[in-house]
Amino acid sequence: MSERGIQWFRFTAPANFYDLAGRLIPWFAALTIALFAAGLYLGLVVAPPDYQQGDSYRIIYIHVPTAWMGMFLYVLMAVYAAIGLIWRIKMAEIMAKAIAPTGALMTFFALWTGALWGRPTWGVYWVWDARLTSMLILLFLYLGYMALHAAIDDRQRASNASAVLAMVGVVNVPIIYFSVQWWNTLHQGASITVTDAPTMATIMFVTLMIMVLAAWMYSIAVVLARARVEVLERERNARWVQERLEDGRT
Amino acid sequence: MADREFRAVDLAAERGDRRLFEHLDFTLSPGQLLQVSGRNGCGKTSLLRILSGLSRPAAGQVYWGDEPVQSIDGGTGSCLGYLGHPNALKEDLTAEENILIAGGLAGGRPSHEAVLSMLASLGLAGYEDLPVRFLSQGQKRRVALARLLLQAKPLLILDEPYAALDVQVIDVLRSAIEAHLSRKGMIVITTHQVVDIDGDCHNLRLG
Amino acid sequence: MMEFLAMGGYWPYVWGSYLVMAGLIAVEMVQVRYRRRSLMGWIRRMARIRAQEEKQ
Amino acid sequence: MFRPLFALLRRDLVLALRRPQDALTVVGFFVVVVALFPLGIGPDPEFLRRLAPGVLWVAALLAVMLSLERLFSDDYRDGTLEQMLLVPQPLGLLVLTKVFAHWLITGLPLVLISPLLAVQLNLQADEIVMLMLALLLGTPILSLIGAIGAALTLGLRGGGVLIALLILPLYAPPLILGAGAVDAVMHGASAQAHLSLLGAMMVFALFATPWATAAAVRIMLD
Repeated sequence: MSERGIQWFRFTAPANFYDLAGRLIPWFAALTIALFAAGLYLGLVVAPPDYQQGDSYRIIYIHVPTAWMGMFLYVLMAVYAAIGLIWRIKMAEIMAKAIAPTGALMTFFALWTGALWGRPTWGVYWVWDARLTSMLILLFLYLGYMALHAAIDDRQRASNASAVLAMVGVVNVPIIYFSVQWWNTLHQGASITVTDAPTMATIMFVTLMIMVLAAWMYSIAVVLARARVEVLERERNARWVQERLEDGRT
Repeated sequence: MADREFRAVDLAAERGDRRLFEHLDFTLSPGQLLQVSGRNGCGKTSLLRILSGLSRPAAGQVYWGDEPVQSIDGGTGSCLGYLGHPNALKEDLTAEENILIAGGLAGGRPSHEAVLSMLASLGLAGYEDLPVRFLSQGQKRRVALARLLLQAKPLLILDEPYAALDVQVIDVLRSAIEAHLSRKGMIVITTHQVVDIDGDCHNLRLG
Repeated sequence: MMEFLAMGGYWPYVWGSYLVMAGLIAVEMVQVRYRRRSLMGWIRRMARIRAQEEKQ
Repeated sequence: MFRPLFALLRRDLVLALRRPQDALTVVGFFVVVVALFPLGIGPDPEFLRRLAPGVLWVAALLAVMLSLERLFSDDYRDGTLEQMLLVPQPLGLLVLTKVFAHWLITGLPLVLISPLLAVQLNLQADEIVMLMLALLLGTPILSLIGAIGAALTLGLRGGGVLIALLILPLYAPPLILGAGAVDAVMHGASAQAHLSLLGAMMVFALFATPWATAAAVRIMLD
């Protein structure tokens, strides 16, 4: 089993990744906590209420970052999946698999907060607005990816097959988004236009950016942690795992 | 028939976490037969699928002459015929239809007479226009073999071709194999039974 | 304080968003940690069994 | 070059003709689903007419999706799919041929039976023509995209349900455009834009999806 290590590049070698990620995760975790603390304080306490929406607008501080994260992570997942499929780099496969649950969670947050923001703003929890609808479909794409990965027993085949699905999905996301948007403008009967916040004060903008960074840091930390577990599971019989167990360097 | 060697260099295969075999090398020249043996689950079928280009090896390379098999013009199917565990027959079509369609797909449709005489030589005279679902397991296997032999590929890769065949038919198949070898064809075969074949035979033991 | 919690009357929506997010993030972290812990446990056990077999 | 493809097309059509119940089941499903809708939402003709484009499209989409499981699974089980990988032709073209055969067997009958159901739902003549046109352009897209899902779920337990989860989200654009085309005619607008976009989407799917499907087939047979 241990000969397998020879095929890997230095950079992608699982042992190196395992150690490096182990060192990086605490830093990202610390940054996450610091940024979330700052963002929440600014967003919930310091920033003034919106003159139209009152305090309900404070939801956008998590709605917008998680929505961006959900979309971006899908693209990132597809890129890693493609790298893993084409160049057969196992670390890329692991990263793609590790990203999916966090991406799905972020997309779910975007939908949940969107619904809770919609109620006071438009009077209904759910509107079939272009953005919410595409986010919903994005969530389904994430769920399909994870379900396919889980349904195939052979690990290599699971990675390859779900990589094809991720790539098909990433080509489709813009098509879906534009067709949903087009559909939405056609059915503008009971007119609802969605805009984040018409004019954004500086403090609001700064807070939003801090929260976006916080979402980034959190995603990186948790994806690395999950990838680390995945590496450990795949390499459980390799010598480097045993060595680290004996040294207590886990 | 064949003018090139068929080579495997440093092949390895794995299933899940398990290495089935590694560092496997062999060269097969025209007119030679390679019999792969080993207990169940040692990777015989995996090896044959890798050789025929259906699976990718975990390491190593298979060559047809000097060309890696995956870069052969028209795919591996243009130089080799493969018979796996399933017979690849459509139950609703007759034996002849099955053979003709497979030939048409492969680009060389055999004539009606050629099909009849091939089926007859495998002891299936008169069965050609029955839907395959009426045939017994052994008869289906023979139809599959007839299809393969009619495509006249230089290299034949046979996974348990004797499965479900009776003793008399084994003799018929053996002479077909010997004829293929004498025409400078090549064969890779796995079997449970030992069948002695006249010709340049080699053995490969896995596991 | 009460005023802060009331969020101008929008408390169900604002806190509903923030608390659900906090809760699910906690679930995600616990889940990753749990998977790691159980995996470690049985890699250790495998190593112990193997060491014993080698001794014999 | 096209001989082998023609042989494959003929084989699939002959097989379908020898077992016509498979294709008829799909049409039957379509008819029954559409017939159940009025029972759920009431018999008001005007209301039914307004819902008709969406109902017919969703029902057609579900019918195509149900039929997809069979697209490769029979060939997978009896080993002919494996042999197809060895055919000296690009696998993408073989896949495209199989999808075309599948569309002739399941998609086309849906298009042909749709006017009957449209009349039941009180659509007018020009709307029915548009419905058929949109289905004619749209059902191939459904088959082409669905083939990817069918290939990715080859040999998996519960493959049928998984196909639905993988493929239905990708069906959103053709659904929007197809139902939208009929809607536009209903409101006296031009459906030109819908049809052009649907056509563009079909051309794109025609060129792009067979390769993804071929890659998926190779992976699942590896």
